[in-house]
Amino acid sequence: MPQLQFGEAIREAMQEEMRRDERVFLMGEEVAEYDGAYKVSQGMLEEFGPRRIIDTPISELGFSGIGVGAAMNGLVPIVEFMTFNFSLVGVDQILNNAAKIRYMSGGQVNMPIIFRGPNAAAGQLGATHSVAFESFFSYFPGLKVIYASEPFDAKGLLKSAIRDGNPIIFMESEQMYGLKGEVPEEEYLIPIGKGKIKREGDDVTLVAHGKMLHVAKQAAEQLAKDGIECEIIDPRTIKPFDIELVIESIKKTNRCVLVDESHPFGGVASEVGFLIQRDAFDYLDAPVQRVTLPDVPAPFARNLYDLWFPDAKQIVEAVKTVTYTN
Amino acid sequence: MPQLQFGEAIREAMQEEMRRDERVFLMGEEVAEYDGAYKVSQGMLEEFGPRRIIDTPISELGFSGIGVGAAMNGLVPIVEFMTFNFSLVGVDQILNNAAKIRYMSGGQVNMPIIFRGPNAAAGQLGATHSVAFESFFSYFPGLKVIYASEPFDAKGLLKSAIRDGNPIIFMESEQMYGLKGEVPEEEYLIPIGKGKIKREGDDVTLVAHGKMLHVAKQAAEQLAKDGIECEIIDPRTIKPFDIELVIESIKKTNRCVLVDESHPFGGVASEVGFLIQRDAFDYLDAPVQRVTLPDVPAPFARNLYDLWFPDAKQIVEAVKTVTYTN
Amino acid sequence: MTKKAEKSFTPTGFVYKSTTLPEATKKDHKKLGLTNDDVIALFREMFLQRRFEERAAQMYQKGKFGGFLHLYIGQEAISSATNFVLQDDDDIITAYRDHGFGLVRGISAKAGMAELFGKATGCSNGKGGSMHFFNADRHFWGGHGIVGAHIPVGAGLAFANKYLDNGRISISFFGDGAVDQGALHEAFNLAQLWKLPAIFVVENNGYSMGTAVERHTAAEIYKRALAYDMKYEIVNGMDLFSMIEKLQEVAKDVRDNSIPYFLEIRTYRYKGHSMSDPGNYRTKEELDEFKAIDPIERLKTYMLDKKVLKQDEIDSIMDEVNKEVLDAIDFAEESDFPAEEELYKHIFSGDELVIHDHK
Amino acid sequence: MTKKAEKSFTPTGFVYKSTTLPEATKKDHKKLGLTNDDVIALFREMFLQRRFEERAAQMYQKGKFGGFLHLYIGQEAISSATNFVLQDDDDIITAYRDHGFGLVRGISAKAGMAELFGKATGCSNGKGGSMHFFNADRHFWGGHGIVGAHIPVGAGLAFANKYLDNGRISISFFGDGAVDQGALHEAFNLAQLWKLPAIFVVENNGYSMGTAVERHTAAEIYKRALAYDMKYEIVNGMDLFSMIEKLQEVAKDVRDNSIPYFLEIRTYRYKGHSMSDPGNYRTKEELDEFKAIDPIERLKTYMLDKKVLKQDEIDSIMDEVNKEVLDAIDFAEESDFPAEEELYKHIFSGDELVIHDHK
Ligand SMILES: Cc1ncc(C[n+]2csc(CCOP(=O)(O)OP(=O)(O)O)c2C)c(N)n1
Ligand SMILES: Cc1ncc(C[n+]2csc(CCOP(=O)(O)OP(=O)(O)O)c2C)c(N)n1
Ligand SMILES: [Mg+2]
Ligand SMILES: [Mg+2]
Repeated sequence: MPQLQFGEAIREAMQEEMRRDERVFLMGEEVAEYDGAYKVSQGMLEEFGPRRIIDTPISELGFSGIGVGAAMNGLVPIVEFMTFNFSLVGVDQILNNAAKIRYMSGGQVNMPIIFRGPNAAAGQLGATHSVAFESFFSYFPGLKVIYASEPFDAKGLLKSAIRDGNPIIFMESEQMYGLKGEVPEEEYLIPIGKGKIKREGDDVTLVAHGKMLHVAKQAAEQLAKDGIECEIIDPRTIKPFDIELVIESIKKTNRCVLVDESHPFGGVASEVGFLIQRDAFDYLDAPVQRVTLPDVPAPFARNLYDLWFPDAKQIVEAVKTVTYTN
Repeated sequence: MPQLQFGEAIREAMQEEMRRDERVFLMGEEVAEYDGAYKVSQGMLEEFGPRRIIDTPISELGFSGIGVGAAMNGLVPIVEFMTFNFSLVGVDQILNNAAKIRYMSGGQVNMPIIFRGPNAAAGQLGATHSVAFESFFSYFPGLKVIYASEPFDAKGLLKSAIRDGNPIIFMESEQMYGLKGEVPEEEYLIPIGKGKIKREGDDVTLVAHGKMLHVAKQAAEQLAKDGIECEIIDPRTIKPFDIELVIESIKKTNRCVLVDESHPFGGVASEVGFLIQRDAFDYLDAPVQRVTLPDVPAPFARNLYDLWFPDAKQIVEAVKTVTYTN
Repeated sequence: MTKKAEKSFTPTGFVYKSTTLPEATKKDHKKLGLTNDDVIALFREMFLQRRFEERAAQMYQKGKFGGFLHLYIGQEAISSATNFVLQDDDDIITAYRDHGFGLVRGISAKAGMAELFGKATGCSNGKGGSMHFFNADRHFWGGHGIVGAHIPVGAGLAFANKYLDNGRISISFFGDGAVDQGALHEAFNLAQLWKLPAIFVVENNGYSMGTAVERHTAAEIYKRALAYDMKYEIVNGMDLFSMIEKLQEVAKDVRDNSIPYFLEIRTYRYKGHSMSDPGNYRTKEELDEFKAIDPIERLKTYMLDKKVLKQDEIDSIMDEVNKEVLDAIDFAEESDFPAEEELYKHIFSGDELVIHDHK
Repeated sequence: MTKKAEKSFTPTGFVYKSTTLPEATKKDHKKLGLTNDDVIALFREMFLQRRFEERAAQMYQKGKFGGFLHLYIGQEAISSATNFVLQDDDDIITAYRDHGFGLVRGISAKAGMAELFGKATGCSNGKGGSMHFFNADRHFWGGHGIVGAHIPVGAGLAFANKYLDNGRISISFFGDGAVDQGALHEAFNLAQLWKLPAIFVVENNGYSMGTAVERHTAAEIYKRALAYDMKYEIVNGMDLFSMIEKLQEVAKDVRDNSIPYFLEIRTYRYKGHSMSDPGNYRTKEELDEFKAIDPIERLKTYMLDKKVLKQDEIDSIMDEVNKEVLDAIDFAEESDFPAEEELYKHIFSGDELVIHDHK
């Protein structure tokens, strides 16, 4: 199977869907002439022209709102945020308009729109450029939230998202754009809302999405050396969340560590942890533990950043806590 | 002790602090000449004049940002949102500026600013006017979040907030402004971050804040008739959250129901539930249950609204679940 | 007159007059291309909006329904002129003061009243309420509650029209208070940069809730257009023919040349901001001045003068409308509330129920 | 020349010239009230900014530090003129391209370089990095990374000055890209409504990242002022004396009359947007044209012409500055990273550690 980079997988998904459906278009800052701030849309202006690949001003509120109106009126916009941090200046358009208009109209209005771009920390970019927004968007009814960790998942999920006909938050990571993985040449779709077991194991369940999947894999390898076999579940979609898959796994392992590059308060880990204790209480041999960012804005200094960002060591520790092997 | 309405208690807190400290001022839509959309600031224009009680245009982004700049430069702004729903169009100023500038400057900048106003659902106001934002703001490091349920708490906490010297989200409810309660004439402060036991009981711990405290009280009365005694904890502050008080109570009751007028995903209940299972695992005789809004935007129709909004019946059910008395 | 305290911020004190109208057009309906029947239909439609809301207010006061109720009374010439001038498939969007636009765009008095009552037969199935009337089939895109936030959405409707090259235009209405939102600025810049066929209309009725326009916005509102080299006009919104005249010109320009246009319509709302507002921030003189030029009364007088209708014909139209509204109330009362499962529907398209478990 | 595809949106294709400068002032430094020493000090300061950043870029390329690095090179006349004209206690705020303003407002080359390196001795204790230089004691309020979001904050600095009646003014700098943000509109409206003593300055350097100004904003930028009846000027930002002349006038007007003012400064950045940007969106001709009027070279020539300094005196100043910057690099290299507990400090004031448990 051909190897594609994460960014290329996303580009292919957009290209294929744009070839299939004339209503689909891409807009965002620097997506056209500059080929994308992270080169995700490279070559797309050339293929699709300036009517369908559209450079925007720094107007997140304006172009998100235009996306909403265009979606209502027959198009399928893909709105790229240079990063999701910048979506905050336009977030009302997502939370109040994209997510709610269909409901308030009693189902009259369609809202097929994708908001996509890099999410969460990507190195020493400082406090305003490093926030993970998946639980933030999941809190609001009316949005589906996808955060893929590998090129295969990214492509199949983005294609499904574009066809879904609903407002979707699709998250990427600038640090993962170069990550390679196998992606079949034939067309495929991945259903929204289905997680995937990315590693099998009997001793403990790790749940990790986005960049954290890769950190969890590292931790699992280290733990395997000590004879602890982790089962790693990548939910792939944050909302709807495939809790059944997690519960199934816990019924086998009886232990769980949640890995999340969000801040702790109300992050994905806390939601999933709540559901697990509620639905698998009798199967748990230890309380669910989480590994997240601390409740601290992103610091700039390299050493503080490294301290701040979750690493494999913390996961190993948490696993030792739930397996009482400390 | 004199009885004050909730709205009056808030007004008194602002008046006392404005008399004490010339740097404190109030701004927001209709706060001055109109005496406040909900009359919270009634009479304050007359007392303090238009320099300190300031009507703003509908410019949440602009006046929140002006508040931030004013706080940095020596003042103590109280910024009123007509409701927190409208803060979304200016929320970047809170999340990226108010919450982070001090940290990014390495502690050079002070940020004494209060953002206050009604939060969460208040009847049939529809999907865009009914959101509970406490977990949303608590997610972000750099903010303290207060949501009082009774006049006494509201006054003491708002006074503390104004003196705290940090960015604070202070939440109220338009449906509670008329609620009466005893408020002493002498000055008092309530520390931020301390919960309070509002009812003692041995059988189950209910945690409820804001409007839900009152619904929880109703449920507790009904349950008492069946011989189930609830302990009700009002955290009063959502962040920092007084988890110790909750855990102490659970060590006694071994059972817990979390009541929250937020949506479920990543709401306050999920965070608190996570902490409880982690810290009181061995004390729990049943999984923690929550009563929240469903994951549905607020509907307009009266019957759907009533179905949507958490009520005492749901709490009773949840208590029966955790006490296995169903 | 406003007294300005130099050391204070928002100018405070009494504002005698919040809006000044430009002169009304001198053209008669024939000159504007209207038949007698057109005039009659427009009169009926304006009066339907008026009566619908007068009755709605009564029902609200009787406690028949809850939530907000913002009345459009006084501004009806604007919605009627718009619907008359525009093509049926042009796209309209407005704020929460939306009953008038709903009624001119195919929402029946029944479906409108039922929506206020929160009934399943309402124009938004009872899920939107007063602020969220929708009739998507007739290109009426709501009814929006966050001030200013639908302005970019209106630009987006035009974006789709340009993208699809379908010859349609969009028109977006908002209040003077919405002018102060960043959304306006971003939408205007994008619309002008992208040459979107979009008419943006501020219905300057002198007040943003209790704040007179000169107390909440700097400079004359139409000047916002200067910032983007956008075309603009000031229009008398109390006069149906003035509205029609200007809209005909502007809609043609926007459609033919794919450009955005800004209209400042000067108008007035006779009632409070919402049902809870006694309107103490304005003078009786001001209110009377605007009532004296009420668009509906004016059209009545015009029709009599020009012998379009006789008094008894006018009366019978009004009776008919009154009955239509009373029937609508009966209809609303008798209609069922939405079924309980409706709570969970229409969040997403498709059959699938995608909601997160809240237990 | 831009080719416009009628059916498309943002104009695409090559933009030959992104900015046109107004003519430079004819006045010499004496006429503007500057002594020879003033001129020399300003030259030194401008050159310090230049050399500091040239070296910083080298260090970045050597991998000495990470994160973003946005260079101000080409725009130094603006920061130096500002600091020269304004009072020491006037308040300055800018975006992420902030090294220049930091250096003119009392951040030493050492503290600046150490901040880039993320060291505890940095001007923000290593917690802010390149985008977040701060010197609050000297009324330099940063260093902000969300485009446009500090414009209302700058208005807020002025609000406090007016409230406290302390005679100070604020000045807020932002790029041409920031003009498209709603934040600008809301801040301008409020500043004009409330008569805030605030100067708003767009440093129009022709590009928002890779997007030429005519591709991202409608109409000339200075016209934004027309929307609010705000005073405005267009200034040549490549010429120190033009900057000083205009700022003197404007600062006096703003201070004396408590009003806002909008300045469009036309300038140019010689380097890419950030270190990862090769700048392929512009022509070599354009770059050369602006390099030919480099503000530092121009001042050198001026000083020689007017015999303010001789060539060897200039050289020795430059050597001194160069050494200052090299020392700063040594200082940064040798400084310690922040202590681990610094991670948790400065979130809130007070001793108390208020962070939520993340286990
Ligand atoms: C962003 C936002 N802020 C505040 C409100 C509360 N609010 C609703 S209507 C209104 C006044 C709007 O006045 P205007 O735009 O002039 O419209 P009009 O009511 O006169 O039709 C306010 C402040 C809101 N809905 N949205
Ligand atoms: C709200 C927001 N959107 C996008 C970005 C990413 N971004 C950073 S700088 C920049 C270009 C800004 O250009 P301009 O305002 O002209 O300033 P200059 O870089 O020329 O100094 C962009 C798009 C951001 N930081 N904030
Ligand atoms: Mg108005
Ligand atoms: Mg620029």
